[in-house]
Order: sequence, then C-alpha cells, then structure tokens
Amino acid sequence: MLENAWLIPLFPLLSFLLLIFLGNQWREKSSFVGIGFTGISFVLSVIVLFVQMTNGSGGAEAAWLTIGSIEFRVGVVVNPLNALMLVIVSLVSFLVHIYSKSYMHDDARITTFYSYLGLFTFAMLALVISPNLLQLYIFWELVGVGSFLLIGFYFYKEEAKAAAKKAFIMTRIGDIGLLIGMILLFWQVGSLEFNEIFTAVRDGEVAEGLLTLIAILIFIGAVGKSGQFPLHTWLPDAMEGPTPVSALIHAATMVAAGVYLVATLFPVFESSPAAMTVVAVTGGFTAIFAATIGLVQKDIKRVLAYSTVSQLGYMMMALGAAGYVAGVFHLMTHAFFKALLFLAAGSVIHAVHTQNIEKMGGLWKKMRITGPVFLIGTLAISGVPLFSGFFSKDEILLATWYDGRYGLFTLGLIAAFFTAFYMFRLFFMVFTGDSRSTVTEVQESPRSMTYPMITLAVLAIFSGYINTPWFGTFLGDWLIGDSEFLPFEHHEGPVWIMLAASLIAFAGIGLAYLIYYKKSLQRDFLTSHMPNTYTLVFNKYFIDEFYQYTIEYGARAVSYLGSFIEKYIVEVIVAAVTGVVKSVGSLGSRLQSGQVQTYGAVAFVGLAILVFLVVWTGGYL
Amino acid sequence: MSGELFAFLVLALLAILGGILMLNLTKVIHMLLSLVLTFLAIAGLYVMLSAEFVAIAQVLIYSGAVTIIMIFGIMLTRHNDEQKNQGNLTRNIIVGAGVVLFFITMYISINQVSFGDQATDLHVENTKQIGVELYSKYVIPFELMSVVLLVALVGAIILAKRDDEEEAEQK
Amino acid sequence: MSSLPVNAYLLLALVLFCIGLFGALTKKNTVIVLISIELMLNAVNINLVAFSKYGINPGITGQIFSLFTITVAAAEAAVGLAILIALYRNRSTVQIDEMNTMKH
Amino acid sequence: MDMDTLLSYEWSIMAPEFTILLVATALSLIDLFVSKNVDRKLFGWFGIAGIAIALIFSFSQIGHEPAMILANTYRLDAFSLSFKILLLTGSLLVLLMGVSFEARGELTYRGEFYYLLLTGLLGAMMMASSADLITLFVGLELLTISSYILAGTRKKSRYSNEAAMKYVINGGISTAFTLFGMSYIYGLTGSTNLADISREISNITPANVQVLLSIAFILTFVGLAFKISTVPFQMWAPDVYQGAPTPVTAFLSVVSKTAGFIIIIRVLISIFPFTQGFEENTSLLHSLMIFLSVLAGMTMIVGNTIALKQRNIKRLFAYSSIAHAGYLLVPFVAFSELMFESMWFYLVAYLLMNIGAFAIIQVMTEHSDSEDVSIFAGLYYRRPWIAIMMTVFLLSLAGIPGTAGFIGKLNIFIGALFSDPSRYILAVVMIGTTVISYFYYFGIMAQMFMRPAGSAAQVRLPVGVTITMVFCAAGTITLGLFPGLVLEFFQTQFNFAEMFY
Amino acid sequence: MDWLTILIFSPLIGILLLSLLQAEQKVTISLTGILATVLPLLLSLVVYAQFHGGGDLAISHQWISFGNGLFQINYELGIDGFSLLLLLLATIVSALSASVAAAQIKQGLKAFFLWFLILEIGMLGVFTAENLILFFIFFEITLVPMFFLIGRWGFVEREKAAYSFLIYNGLGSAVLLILFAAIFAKTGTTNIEELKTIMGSGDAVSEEFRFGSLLALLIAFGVKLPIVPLHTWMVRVHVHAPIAVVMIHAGILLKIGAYGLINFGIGIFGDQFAKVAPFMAVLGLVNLLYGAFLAFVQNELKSVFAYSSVSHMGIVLLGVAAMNEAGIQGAIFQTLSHGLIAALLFLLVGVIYERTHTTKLRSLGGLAKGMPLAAGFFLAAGMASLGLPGMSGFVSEFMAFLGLFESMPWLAAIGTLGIIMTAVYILRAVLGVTYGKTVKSFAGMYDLTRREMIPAAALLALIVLIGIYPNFITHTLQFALESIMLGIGG
Repeated sequence: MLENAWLIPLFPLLSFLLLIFLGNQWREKSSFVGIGFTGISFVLSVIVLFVQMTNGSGGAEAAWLTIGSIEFRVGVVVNPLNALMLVIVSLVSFLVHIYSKSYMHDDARITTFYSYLGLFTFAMLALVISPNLLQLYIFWELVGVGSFLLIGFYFYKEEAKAAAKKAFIMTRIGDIGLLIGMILLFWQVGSLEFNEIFTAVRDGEVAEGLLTLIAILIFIGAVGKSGQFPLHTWLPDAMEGPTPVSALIHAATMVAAGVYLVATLFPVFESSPAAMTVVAVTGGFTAIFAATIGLVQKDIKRVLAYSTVSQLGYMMMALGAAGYVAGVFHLMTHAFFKALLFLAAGSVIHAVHTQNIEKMGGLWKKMRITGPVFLIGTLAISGVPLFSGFFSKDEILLATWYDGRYGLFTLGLIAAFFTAFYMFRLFFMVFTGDSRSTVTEVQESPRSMTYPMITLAVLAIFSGYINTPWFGTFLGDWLIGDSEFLPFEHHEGPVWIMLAASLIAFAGIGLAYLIYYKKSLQRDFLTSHMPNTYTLVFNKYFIDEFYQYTIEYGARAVSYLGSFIEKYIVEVIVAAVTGVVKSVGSLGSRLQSGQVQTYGAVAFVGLAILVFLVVWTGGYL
Repeated sequence: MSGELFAFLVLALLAILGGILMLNLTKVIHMLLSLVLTFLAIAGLYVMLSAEFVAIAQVLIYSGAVTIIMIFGIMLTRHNDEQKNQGNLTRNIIVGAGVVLFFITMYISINQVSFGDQATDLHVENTKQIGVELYSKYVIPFELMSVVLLVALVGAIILAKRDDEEEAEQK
Repeated sequence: MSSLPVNAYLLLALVLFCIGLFGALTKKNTVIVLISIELMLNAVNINLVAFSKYGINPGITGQIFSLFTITVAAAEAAVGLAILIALYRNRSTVQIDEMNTMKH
Repeated sequence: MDMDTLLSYEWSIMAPEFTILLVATALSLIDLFVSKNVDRKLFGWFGIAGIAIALIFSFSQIGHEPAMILANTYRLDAFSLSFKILLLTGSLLVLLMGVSFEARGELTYRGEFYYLLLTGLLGAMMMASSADLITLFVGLELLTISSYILAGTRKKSRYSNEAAMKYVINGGISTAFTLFGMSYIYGLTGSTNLADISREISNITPANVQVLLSIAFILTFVGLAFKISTVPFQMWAPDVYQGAPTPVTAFLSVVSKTAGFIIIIRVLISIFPFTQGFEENTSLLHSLMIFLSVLAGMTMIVGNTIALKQRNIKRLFAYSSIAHAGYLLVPFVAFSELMFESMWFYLVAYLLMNIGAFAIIQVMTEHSDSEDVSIFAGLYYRRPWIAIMMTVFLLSLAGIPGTAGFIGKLNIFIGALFSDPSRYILAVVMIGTTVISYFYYFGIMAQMFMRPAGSAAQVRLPVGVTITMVFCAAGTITLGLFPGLVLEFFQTQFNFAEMFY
Repeated sequence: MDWLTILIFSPLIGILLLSLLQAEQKVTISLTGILATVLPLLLSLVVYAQFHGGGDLAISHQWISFGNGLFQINYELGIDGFSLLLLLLATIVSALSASVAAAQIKQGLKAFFLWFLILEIGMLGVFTAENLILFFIFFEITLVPMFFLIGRWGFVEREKAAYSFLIYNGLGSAVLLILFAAIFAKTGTTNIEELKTIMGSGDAVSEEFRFGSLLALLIAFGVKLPIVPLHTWMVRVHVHAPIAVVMIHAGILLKIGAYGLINFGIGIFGDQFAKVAPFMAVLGLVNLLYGAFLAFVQNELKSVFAYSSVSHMGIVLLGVAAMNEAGIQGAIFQTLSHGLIAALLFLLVGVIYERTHTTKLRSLGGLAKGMPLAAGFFLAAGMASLGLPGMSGFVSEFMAFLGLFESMPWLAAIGTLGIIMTAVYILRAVLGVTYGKTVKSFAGMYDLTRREMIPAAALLALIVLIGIYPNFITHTLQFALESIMLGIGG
C-alpha cells in the first residue's frame, strides 16, 4: 500500500498539467479540477496515515540517475513524520483550493492560479515523501518555484515582480548551502538515502568537524526556506502574492519545509552539538527578532508574516534544543492556526479591499464568521490555554528548559509575550472600535471561504490535544515510535513553566487590550519616547537596505569591474594585436611607394644583409 | 712589377674610372660615353685572360651595339639630358651603406679563395675552341638563344613602333 | 705562370658590380639605369672569364657562358629600351621616379 | 664531336619542346604573312592545340628512363617531367583565358601575344628539363624576356608600360644577382654541368670555398627570388600584376612562378646538399636553411598583411600570390621526405585556384572601368555560378577544407613538422598568416554575397574563359575531396631519386 | 549500410533540391529547407537505433596518402555514446532552427538554407569523425557558412561579428591544425583510437610534447567553448547573428569545444590532463563567475544570454576538470542541456524581437500580458537555464559540482556562487521582460504562432525529459564514459 504513496503527489501534478495545457478557456471551472484532485490527494493522505499507523513505515524506490558505479534513486517513503506532513499539506492545500474559488473569483487568470497551486502542492507533497536528500532537494527547489510563481502572480505589479525575484534568490542562497552540504555528505557517506546517512552518522563514519559543517550547511538551506534570520527578508515581501497563497505556502507548508528538513535529518544534527546550538540560537533569535518587527507593522499580512517568521524561529529553537517532537508538534498546530489567520485576513481584505490595519476597525459586527475564527486563531497563536498553540508552545519551552538553554528559554518567553501582544493588537484594530474603512458595505465572505476557515478553526482548537501532558503524548510516541535513529524523549515539565507561559500570554493580551481596545494607554508610546528605536524596528532593522548596499551593490561593482576588464583589457589586447597586424601591412604598403628603385634597393639591401649574416654566422668575419 | 700586372692595373683603373665617372657626371650622354671606356677596358682584360673572342664580342656588342642603341634611346626620348636631382637622399644613403656592407663582406670572402692551377691552352685557337663547344656541347642553349633573340626582336619592334601611323595606314 | 692571382679579377668584378648596382639604384634617367644593369652583367662576365682561366678545372666553358650572358644582356637592353620608348610616348618622361602611378 | 654522336642522342625526348617551338615559330611566321583582318583568336586556338599536343607527348613520356642529351644540357627525369606537365597545363589554361581577353581593344598585338606566351613557356620548359647552368640561364632569360614584352603589350595603357618598365629594371638586377652567384658556382667547381658540379663539390675541401659558395647560394637564391616573388625581391610583383593584361598576370603568377621554383630546386638541390656545412656533419644547404626560412616567413607576413589594405583586385591577388610563394618555400626549407610531393601538389592546387580566380577577374574587369573589389558587389545575385566558382577559388586559396588548397597546406604542414628538426615556428607563421588572409579572401566573398549589386555592368562569358573557370573549379574541388587522384599519380609515376645524378 | 556517411551527407539532397528551385518560390523553399533538415534528424534516429541494436557503425576507407604511404589519412567514421548524443542534439536543433528560420528570414531564404545545410554537414561530420584530420576538415567547414549566415542575415553589426567569428575561430582551428599535423608527423597516425593507445602508454612522444599538445587543444577548443578571455567574439556573434543561427551556434557549435576537450583532451592526453586539472578548474571557475557577473549588468537581452553561455560553459570546464565520472558526465550533460536551453532561449528572444523590434531590456517589460504563452515559455527556459530541478540544467550542474566537490572542494564551493548569480541575472532578464509594468506597448503584438510553438515545445519537452529522467541518457553514455575514464586511469 505504502509503495503506492506516489499517487498522492500525482494528482495535484495532473491538476497542474491539465490546467496549464488544456485549461485556457475553463475559467472558474478550473477550480473544480484543482479542488477535486487535491481532495483525492487528501483522502489518500489520510488513508496512508492510517495505514502507516497500523502497518508501520514503508516505501518504494527506483533508479533515477546512474553515474558509473554511483546510483541516485527516486521513490517514496512513508514514516510517521512524512505521513503527518502529507496530511497537513494536503489538508491545508485542499482547504485553500476551496477558499480560492471565491477569493479569486474575479480574476481572469484563475486557471493559471489553480495550475500553480497544483504545481506547488505536487512539489510539496513529493518533498515530504522523499526517501533521500537529492529528491528532497529537487522538490525543495520546485516548491520554491511554486512559491515564486504565486508570489509573482500579479506579474504586472512591480512590487510583485520584485518580491518574487527576491524570494527566489534569497531562498536559492540557502539552497546552495543545502546543495553543498548534501554533496559533502554524499562523498562521506556514498549515498544520499536517509537511512544510509543515518546509519553512517550513527556509526561515526563522518568526522565530527565535517559533520558539523555539513549540518550547518544544510541548516542554511532551512534558514533560507523558513525565513530565518538573516535570510528572512523575502518572506514578508512574499505577501504580495494572493492571500490564499500566503496561507498555504508562506504560513502552513513551504516555509515549514525548513523545519521539516531539520526534523528529517534530526539524527545528523543531533550528532553535532555545535550544529544543534547554531540551530537553536538562530531559531531563538529569529523568534524574538521577528516578533519585535511584528509589533509595529501596519499591513495585516505583514504582521502575520513576521509572526510566521517568529513562530518558525520557535520551531527551530525547539529542534535545536533537541525538542524533536515539540518542533514537529508546533509545526502542525502552527500550520492550522496560521493558515486560519491568513485565510481570515484574506476574508477581511476581500471585504475591505485594503491591507492597512489603520483603515479597518469594527468588523466584528459585520463579519460574524470571520471575526470569531480570527479570534480563535489569535488565541491559539498567543498560547492561551486550551488552544492548540498553548500545548505546542509549552512543549517547546519545556524542551529548551530541559536542554539547559536557559537564555533561549527566556527569549522564548519574551517572544511569546510579544506574540500575544501584537496578535491582539491586530485583532483589536481590525475587528473592534469604529470603522475607519472607506468601504461602506462590508459583507461576510461566501461560504466557500468561510467553511475552510471554520474547519481550520476547529483544528486550531483541538489539534493540540494529541500531545498534551494531560491526555497523553500520542503524537510524540508515534513520531519517535519505530525509528531506530530518534532518541525517545519526553519530559514531564514542571508546572510553573506552563503557568508562566499562560501568564505571559495573558499579559500580552492585556497590554494590547489596554492600548488598542480600552485606549487607556497611549498608542504612540514608542513613537514619542523612543523614535529612533521605532524607526529602526518599523524599518525592519534596515536589513533590506543593508543587503542592498552591501550585497547588491557589491555584486554590481564586481560586474562593472568585469565589464571594465572586458572593455579596457581584453578588447584592448585584441585591438592591439589586430593593430600590429594592420600596421605591419601599412608599413609594408608605404614602403611600396611605386618607386622601382626602392624595390631594387630593398632587394639589394636584403641581399647585402643576408650575405653579411651568412659570412658572419659562417665564422669568416 | 711585371708587365702583366701593370697592364692589369691600368685596365682595371680605367674600368673603375669609367664607372666612377658614370656615377658623377651630370649629362646623360657623358655618363654613357664614360661607360664605353669601362667596356673597352674590360675587353682589354679579356685579352689578358686569353679570351680573344669574348673580347671582340665585348667590343662589338657593348661598346658598339648596346651603347649605340642607348644613345638612340636618349636621342629618341631627347628629353632633359641632364641629371636633375639626386632624388631620394635617404634611399641613396641606405643603398650606399648596403653597397659598402656588400663590398666589404664580399671582399673578405673573395680573399679566402685561392686556386692553384690555371688554364694554359685557352689562347690556342680560342675562337675555334669556342665554336666547337658551342656547336656540339652547347647546341641546345645556342639554338634556344636564337629564340631569345627572335623574341627580343619581335618585342622591340612591337613595343617601339608607332601605332598611330599604322592605324592611319589602315584607314 | 702568372703572378696575378684570380682574386684581383674577382675584386675588380666586384667593384664594377657595386658601381653598376649603385648606378641602377640611384640614377634618375632610365637609360642610365638600364646601362648600369649592363655594367653589372659585365662584371659577371669578368668573373666568368677569369674563372675560365684561373678556376678549378679551368676551361673554355666560362667564356662560352660569358658569350651567352653578353647576348642575353644585349637582348634585354633592346627590349628595355623599346619599353622605355613606348612609355615615353604615353608619359613624355624618362625620369624613373615619375613612374609611380601604381603603388601601395 | 661528330654528326653521328649528335644523332645518336634520343632527340624524341624533346618532343614537347619541339612542339612548342614549332607552333611558336609557325605562329610568328603566319602572323607576318596573314592579312591584318584575319581574326587572331584562331592563333590562340592553334597555340592551345600545340600545348595540348605537347602535353600528350609529356604524358607519353611518363615512366621513361632518365635520359639526357649532350651532357645534361637537356635532361628528362621525373622532376622535369612532373613540373613540365604543370607548366603546360598552366599555359594551356592561360591561353584559353587569353583567347577570350578583350580589354577594349587594348591588346593590339594579339598574334604576338600568343606566340610570346609560347616562347615564354618554352623557356620555362627548358628550365625544367635542364641540368646545365647555361641552358638553365638561357631558358630563364627566354621566359623573362618574353614576360617583359607580354607585360607591356597593352601599349596604350600607361599602367602596362610602367609595369613592363619596372619589370625590366628589377628583372635586370635580379638577372645580375643570379649570374653573379652562378659565376662563383662555376668558378669554384669549374663546370656548368650540375652533375659534374655535384660530383666535384664533394671533393673540395670546405675551408677554401665554403664561404664563397654560401655567398653564391645566397646570390643565386635572391636573384631567383625575383621569379617567385619572395622577400626580398617581391616588391615588383604588385605593380606588374596590376599593370599587365590579366592573362599575362595569370601567366606570371602561375607559370613563371612555377618555373622559378623549378630552377631553385634544381640548382640548389643539385649542389648544396653535398657541401660541408658550417657545423660538423651538416650540409651547407642545411646550414643556410635558417636564412631561407626567415625569408619564407617574412614573405608570408608581408604578402598577407599588405594584402589587407588592397582595394584593387589584381593588386590584392599579387600580394596573395606573394604569400603563396612563401607557403611554397616552407616544404623546401623543411626539406623532408615530403618536399617534392608537397611543392608539386601545392603548385597543382595553386595553378588551379589562381588561374581560375584570374579568369573570373578577367571576366569581371574587362568590361568595367574599375578594378576595385567593389565590382564583385552582389555578384551572387547577378551571376550566381560565377560567384560560386569564385568562392571555390577563394576558399581554396584560403586553405579551407574541401578544396585542393587545404590538402596542399596540410601536406606542407605535415612535411614541415615531420622534418628534423620540426619547423614549428615556420608552421605557426604559415598558419597564422593564413588566418590573416581570411580577412581579404572573405572580404571578396562578402562583397559577392552580402553587398547589394553595385554596377549592373554586363558580364559576358566567352567560351575560352568559361572552360578555364569550370575546369579550375572542378579541379579545385575534386582535388580537395579526392586528392588521391593526382597524389597517387605523382607517387607512382615519378621517382625523384632520378634527379640526383 | 554505411549509415554514418549517409547521415553526414544527407543535407546534400536538400542542397541539390534547393539549387533547382527559383528564388521566388518562397513557400516551396522554406518547406524544402525544413524537410532537408528533418531527413538528417530521421537518419540520426536510425543511427540511434542501430547503435543500441548493437550494429557496427564504424567505417574506414583509405583516403589520402602522403609521401607514398608514409602518412595515411583514412576516411574513418564512428560514434560512441557521447558523440551519438551530440549528433542527435545537432539534428534536432538544426531541424528546429530551420523551421524558425523559415518563419523569420525575410529575404534570400534559398541562399540561407544552402549555407545552413552546408553548416549541418560540417556539424554532423565533426561528431562522427574518428580521425583527427577528418575532424578538422569538418570543423573548419563550419566556418564558411557561419561567416555568411552571420554576415548576410544578422543584425546591425553583422559583418563585424562575422569577421570576429571568422578570425577567432580561424585562429582556433589554426592551432588545432598545427597540433594535428604535429601529432601526425610524430606518430604517423591520426586515428583517435590508435592515438589513445599510443599516447596512453609508451614513449612515442616526449612529455613536453604531450603537454604542448594539451595546451594547444585548450587554446583551440577554448576559443570555441569559449574560455574567458577568448570569448568576446562569441558575445558579438550571439548579439548580431540571426536568431536561427544563434540557436545553432549556441546550441551546437559551442559544444564542439566541449566535445573536443573531453574526447581529445581527456581521451588522448588523460594523464597530462589530470596534472593540469586544477588549472582547468580555475579557468572554469573564472568562466562561470565572469560570465555570470557580466550577464548581470548587460542591458540587452541577447548579451545577457551570451554571457550566460560563457558562464554555463564554465560548468562544462569545471566538470571536466573534476576528472571523475560524476564531473565528466556532468560536463557532458551540461553540453547537451545547454544546447537545448540556449536554443530555446534564443528562439524566444527571436520571438520577442519579431514582435517588438527591440531586445533592449529598458524598452521591454510586462510582455506576459500581451503574449502569455511566450512569456511562459521564456520563464520556463529561464528556469531551465538557472538549473531548476526537473529540467536538464539541474542534473548537469549537480553532477558537475558533485564531481568537483570530490576533487577540489574549495573551488567548487566558490563555484556555487555562480549558481546564485545565475539565478540573479536570469531572473533580472526574464522577469524584466515578461513581468512588471508594460514599458511600451507594441502594436500588433501576438502570441506564439504554431510554427514557433512546435519547436519551442519540442525543446522544452526534451529539457524536461532529461531533467525528469536523466537515466534516459546515461544508458547511451555508459560505454563512452567508461572509455574516457580508462584514459585517465580511473
């Protein structure tokens, strides 16, 4: 059964091919194709999940590329992590497909949109069932292309073009890290099959230092894909794409691929404490760093984007702190509630035609479904007890604490506070207070949009219960379950951590409440008291500008240097050579003066010199 | 100083003198005549070298025929019989330098050579000897030479004759 | 028999050759150029005749060679002069440096 | 020597020469007595027939034992025969061109033109068939004097006069050089017979005569360099080629040049390989080759670079022809086993491509006031076949594969690198200058194919020149694709060891 | 049956037919022209089938003998997997670009096809010759038609480009000729197989000679490839030659350089090659980065892709320099892959030029609106060029770097910078043209016609096919690769 798991990505691929080649005239009908095929994939994914749970892991492989004695293979493998990811991806994708039907209703290029979605879904599903690193890398890049195409969906907008380009290039920088890491690993292990890699690592076939290098290089790939500092800047810009895309790709699935990568290769990372620290510190720093930026953004999607960056940092931190289950767990819950938030945000944008939160407000009454589901999402991400985010975040904090990374633990708490604060800031500004919108008749979105949101809302509440300290750690047990490479770990944490996390969340919510709902505290506290800090944070720490001035201009300078070399050295040398040839010609031609005595003189002088030389070399002078 | 050496020196000096005069005179006709001196001196040397027939041929052809046609040439072209300028000075200097170089080198080389023996019977029936050789061993080049002369004859005629008269005749 | 070495003749021939050459390459009147060339050929003849008497295997051949040379030289002079006359008809000059319509 | 001895010689081996002599004499006599109104073109066909007969005689002599008349004053061996065939073929094609030559009535002496060409050919043939300095010299002069007159036959043209005059003056000087050199050779060996010389020279103690022999070598070579137009005696060529009537230019650049190579090979190879060189165990030829290789290199450079600047098509071909003389010296300098084959084959190729090109130049220039390369503009769109044939010739001259020129160059190369020591520098100069030559050869092709048709001047194709063009084009391509046809003929029929006595 | 000879000279049929046609019969001419290139395509498929059917395709006839058998040049043809693939590439790209030419060449179509078919003979010959001299002959034959194709039908500075092409390549082939003649003179043979044995063992020639030969090969094929700084002619040709010709040029002719380096450089002088491999790698690296950085600042679409070719050929060099199976196979793949991709890219540039009459980046933008299909293809081609998995470019780059990382990890690490830069400049160019605001609206904009669509789709299909299932080719390559590896004792 599991060897047929390749059927799961096949259906979205079919959807892509069908739509791109035949779908020109189908317009809205193409949405049914997309929804149908993704639906099948989802159903298959669920089946695979159950089969995996009952029968254990499995897969199939075939030769793909032979280089002499080396053989690279392609295939599928289903293990708990993959099966879980399959379900998450196909489910979110399925819901987003449905949601988009109405959201993209007016767009003339809806067919293209659906075909791109199909391409992305295919790549993402294929990524998660890769049995080896090369296949993973291939689809890793392909999901990037899907993301690129969808970010640049509104190709006529300069911003979309720039964002698409940026996304592609920044993730590619990360990908190169992955590529190098992969190749180095290959020459150490002799294979890119996960199992063989893990065996080799476990048996200590790879030297410690090299392993650290490889792990860090691979992690750079994850940094690029998951928008971790310092390669995070593309992700907020990627919000130029249609909102369902943001929900699917830039919240739930693709950006989590980095986390997935680290999780998949967890045995490799685990063997190198240094690499683990790098992962944890990068994650932790990103979590707090992005959260601070999220505090002051005015674009609803950008706030969510920074929140995504921050949450991904959280997951990385968990993995870096050996919290394998915690990371994956948070990946799952985050997928649901962040997708929910984005879809709800999309619903809001759909209604008010703006993304600026300053121009929203008071939507709670007008959008009776979007409002509540957004609130659910907000509560979940803020880590309010009983919502899914609470459990997964708690698990992460626990993991860091147990790993002895108290600094990171503190950072995590602060980030949680910030998260709660800015998410509720967002909620209050959008849904409460007076309407500041220019659109007077705000309507609730159609059912094809609300149903997916409701589904996700349910999941945002309940998905946390599969791994709790109260009802059992089902997820953890299953994930670690039959793996020979993953260490079993579960910590019964001290209760105070859970309490502290809850308190922090409530504190954040309370502060937001005071500022943005009650307005009992001044909003412009930061702007008026610390203008420099505000400017710094509002401009995302000027990292984009920093990159522009260093990397972009640097590359440009190198290029112009190259042009200079070409124009003034290479071409000049060429011109000099031709010049010499031509001037020899000119000289000879000038000597050819038409004076017959000159001709004779040349002949004679030539003769005289020759005779002289002959006698001279003959030794007679 | 033997008589032979004396004769040689006189003739050689005359020959060279003629050449030098040719180089330095200004009137074309004078140059030509000075060369006649050279040609005659050379004929004298031929006699010394037991080549009577060649000497006579030299007198007839060079001092006679060639000089005369050259004078004809000068007369026919009758234009400025004076050497106007020395022309391209740079080139002349270069040629002069070349000549000097060539001369020195050759002089050194010539001095390396010495032969022991010399012919003794060349002057005996010189003309007959030449005739016999010419009509037996060198009959092929000799006959070929007649073609050369024919060609030169025809060539000289067709190149030098005035075509306009001929065309006038035809009309 | 003779005290005069062949080198003397060779030297004389060389001198005359050089004079002829210098004349041929510097004189402006084409007739003189042609006759200078004749002088060069004469110098060759001196060589030939001298070798005919004093060379290795002395013999009549040198004299015969020189006769051929004389004949050829005369033929050449005749043709050269004929060409000069034809040229003079078209150009009205015998100055050699004015023959430079074709160059470079 | 009595009559019997004289008659005992096998005079029939001179049949080709006799034929040419007979036809030339007959033509000159007929020319005298026939009315001016008779079309002199008939003479041309008569001459062509004569050459054809001579060619047949020559072919029938293939395989003949080496034979000589009168102590090598006439000699028939593989060397003479193989090159004589070239001379005859070249002259045949030139004469075919000449029959069609009608440069606005400038060629007033058509009858003379034909038989002077034949006498020139006769001189060249004698040069090929002789092993005696005197005969060689007389043959050389017969060719030279005929050429002087031929160059001046366009009497009304100041270019033609000037060309002839320059030719005579330079030719006279060169003759003097050659003779000066030969006089030393004679003096140092006491003979004019090459066989005797080569025998004699190995007995001579080197110290005595070596220096003068080297000088004789250089003098002779530089004098003969005039005939093949190589540095330092190449400068007359452009002016003369430009001024002479086109068929004469073709004759000079092919037949006369071939004859020049013949005499150089004959004289230098008969004498100097047997002389002690500057170092132990080397021949004088070997020691002096370095100078020749420098001259060859300079010839290639001079010819090809100056050609870059030319606009006059005949002048351009003159420089091209200089360059080719340089290429032809390479096998001589390399002096490998392939030498004769390389030179002979390249001369065959050169004959075909150069005469073919000149035939087209003649067709293109004779009815146009200009000799500028622009007369070729857009030729492909006016007369595609002429353009295609011209392209074939140009490609062959440039040494592009598929043509005889390439095979010839390849052969030269292999020879140059096969020799000991390998002549790398010379090979590099040769190929480098060949690439430079692409510029001007392809420049003409660019005119034909890439430029709009400039003048709408009529291009007439008389039968003679058409035959020449087509024959040359066909030959160039055939030899490019199946060089074996003539190479095998050459290798099996001619044994060059015969040329050593 | 002597399939190879038939294949090589099959364009002659087209030449013959075309020369019988009048210049006015445009439709017939273009049809004949296209069909004349389809014939070799079909024949090459026959050859492919024969090759895999185990048929012996090699032939050898006596051809020229210099010096009475001293130097014997035979007419020897034969193929291995590598040359077979290049042969297929040549026939495919030729047929496709012929159909592009038929649509885009407005005048002198007959002459165009005549030269084009001669060019094809040269290209097919190059890949089948088993003899150095024969190889050279076909190699040099390509010069002439290319000169005319560029000079007559090219863009603004066409003649300058034509001369550039001629002189650079002329010099390159000059070096080659000297080398081949020297090898011939030293060893007495030019048969490639024999030379592999002779050079591989024993002391037929000195070590210096071998290194000299390798250097000469490097220069000769370095011009063709091209290796920086011998590349300027190639940029000029890419910019000024007609599109159909650039397809051929970038698609096939540049590949001769790679073919020569691999087949002769490694094949014959394997041991020496191994010693200079680091140097080659540095050259490759320079090519890769130099091309990439310069492509980044070009203001003209064709120059971008010209420098892109320089950059991509750098990967070939890197792969070769790796001197292991992965690297060499990567280089071979890159050769094929770039052939297809460059052809596709230039095909699309031609389409854009056809509609807008400009290729200036500044005056182009937002074309996806007017011609979505073309833009889509363009984007796909760009993605292929920047090495997107699933397309041929990735497979080759991956293998080349895989190989290089084994032998020279540090160089390889620097080289990966090139992969990033490739993405940067390709996206800059492709997105600049298709995405963003419409800079200028062009009258009469229309999307891909069927005539343009078919070749584009065919190329893309091949690119994707190789990308998805590379073993499709490795099967053919296997023995060729093994024999190359034998040359370097691996």
